[in-house]
Amino acid sequence: MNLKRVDRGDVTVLVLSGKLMGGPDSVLFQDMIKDLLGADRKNLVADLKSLSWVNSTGLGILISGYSSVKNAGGVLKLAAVASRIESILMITKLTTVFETHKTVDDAVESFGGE
Amino acid sequence: MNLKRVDRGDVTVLVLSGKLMGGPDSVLFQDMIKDLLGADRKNLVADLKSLSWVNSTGLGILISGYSSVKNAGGVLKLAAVASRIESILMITKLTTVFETHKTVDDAVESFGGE
Amino acid sequence: MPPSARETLDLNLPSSMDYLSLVNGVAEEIATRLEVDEALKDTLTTAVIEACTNAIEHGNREDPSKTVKIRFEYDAEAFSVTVTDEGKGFDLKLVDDPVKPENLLRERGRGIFILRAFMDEVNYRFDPAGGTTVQLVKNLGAKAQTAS
Amino acid sequence: MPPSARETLDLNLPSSMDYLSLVNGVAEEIATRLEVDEALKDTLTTAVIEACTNAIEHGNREDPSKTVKIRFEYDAEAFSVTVTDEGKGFDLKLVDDPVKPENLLRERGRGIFILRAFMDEVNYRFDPAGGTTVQLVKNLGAKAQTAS
Ligand SMILES: Nc1ncnc2c1ncn2[C@@H]1O[C@H](COP(=O)(O)OP(=O)(O)O)[C@@H](O)[C@H]1O
Ligand SMILES: Nc1ncnc2c1ncn2[C@@H]1O[C@H](COP(=O)(O)OP(=O)(O)O)[C@@H](O)[C@H]1O
Repeated sequence: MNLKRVDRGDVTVLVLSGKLMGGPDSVLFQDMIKDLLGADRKNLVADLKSLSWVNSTGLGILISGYSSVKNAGGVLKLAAVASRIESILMITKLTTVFETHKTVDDAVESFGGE
Repeated sequence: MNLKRVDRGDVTVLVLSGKLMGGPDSVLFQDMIKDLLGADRKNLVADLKSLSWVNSTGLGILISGYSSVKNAGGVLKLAAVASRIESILMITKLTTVFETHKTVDDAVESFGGE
Repeated sequence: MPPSARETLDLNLPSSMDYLSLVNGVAEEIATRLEVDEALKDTLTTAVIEACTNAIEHGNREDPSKTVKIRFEYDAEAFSVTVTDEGKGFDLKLVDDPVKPENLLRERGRGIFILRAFMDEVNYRFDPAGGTTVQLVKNLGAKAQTAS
Repeated sequence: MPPSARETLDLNLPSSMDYLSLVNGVAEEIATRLEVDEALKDTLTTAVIEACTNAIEHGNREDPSKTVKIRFEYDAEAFSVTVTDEGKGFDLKLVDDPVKPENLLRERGRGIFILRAFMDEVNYRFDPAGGTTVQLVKNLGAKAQTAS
């Protein structure tokens, strides 16, 4: 997985690309979340448009991020989920955990504007 | 391999992409050459810019095309050969068979203008 | 064109997560050969990866000197993959249901659930002499369905 | 990171040219794991493909019920691949030199030449009971060189 950070006002968009499947991906994602929470940035959107694939370990990484952010009083939302990943989120009922938006713009706006 | 044809004046550029490695590729390429020679188009350039890989069977396909065109009184030149393919052409001394140009434009112009 | 006769492909590899991307590539190539649609291709490769992740992580404890054996068998009618590790196995009855509300926020525990949701058959065999084998089957014929 | 201990990966597949792209993918993944540069990666994958092409085409005559066995063994020092078919073998002395001027326009006959140009060792073993094995070795250590 590749991870890029884009700040939009007080919302931070995390752009994930490639394959999310555990191992080094986990450290990368957790470190990023820790940095953001340390800088008091708690409105986060994971942009999954370019994420081609995720396995159950990858789902765990997203959940771990979700929980850290929630514990810090923030929220991690998902945006632009591809259909292959959507089907895994549905089957595992994680669609009931994550607030999900069609586009990154929608997700950013859902925090109340940039 | 994918094969696309672009006519430029009385020169035809054959754009090869993907991997050239025998089997169906051979029929595809030979059919294209046959069609072109049938339409009396004998000034040909194989554009290898997007060809990622070739094996010895793929080299055979290029040579078969070269020979057919030569027998019909024309010539098949190569253009924009990537370095990984260049090294195979060098080692097999096929650089002494094929006239090779850095760019497609150079190769087209070498026939005496469009 | 999909193979007319049933074909077998074996892949034996060291037990490191680093090999998951290679396994994914092999599964994708086979799915391409079977000419399944993109959704079914995703289903098959995801299931293969989940089974291999468990064999590498739980079965062989990421010891690269231990081997994970993967056997693919397929034709136009059905896709089967058998993954064997050298581990001690586990008790299927102790595997929790990850979609129970109290389990939803757990980071792990969704692999076998995904296998069962995505594939038509999920059979475990625990060799008393050591080693766990899971066989996954997906029907590709008229009744074949994708996960979603 | 390249593996610290020598690793072995086996791939056994049906004898169809359709599998060359899968073999190419596996060879590329291993080359990536070995962290070789792009030129050396091309060298290794091309050699693997040439050896497999011969095993599928000449050894097993594209009979998909016959198996080609590929064993990769590698560490940071050396890459070795052994390709075994079920064929009758051939006489190496009868293989022509493809770069002789009179052979330059032949469509075939460059595979073994490319293997020898690209790899440090090319060893054939003809099993009297049937079956041809070619082992290719490339040194990756300090003295390692790419083809060009
Ligand atoms: N091949 C295996 N060998 C040993 N234990 C296994 C194996 N596969 C699964 N398990 C056990 O079953 C549990 C559930 O597996 P799974 O649903 O894939 O979730 P996860 O791998 O995320 O824990 C694992 O935590 C492990 O204890
Ligand atoms: N595995 C093999 N089994 C039987 N014959 C082989 C094998 N590999 C090579 N040969 C023989 O050696 C010849 C030269 O092989 P090669 O240099 O790869 O060129 P090509 O395969 O294009 O003919 C082949 O034509 C074939 O007769």
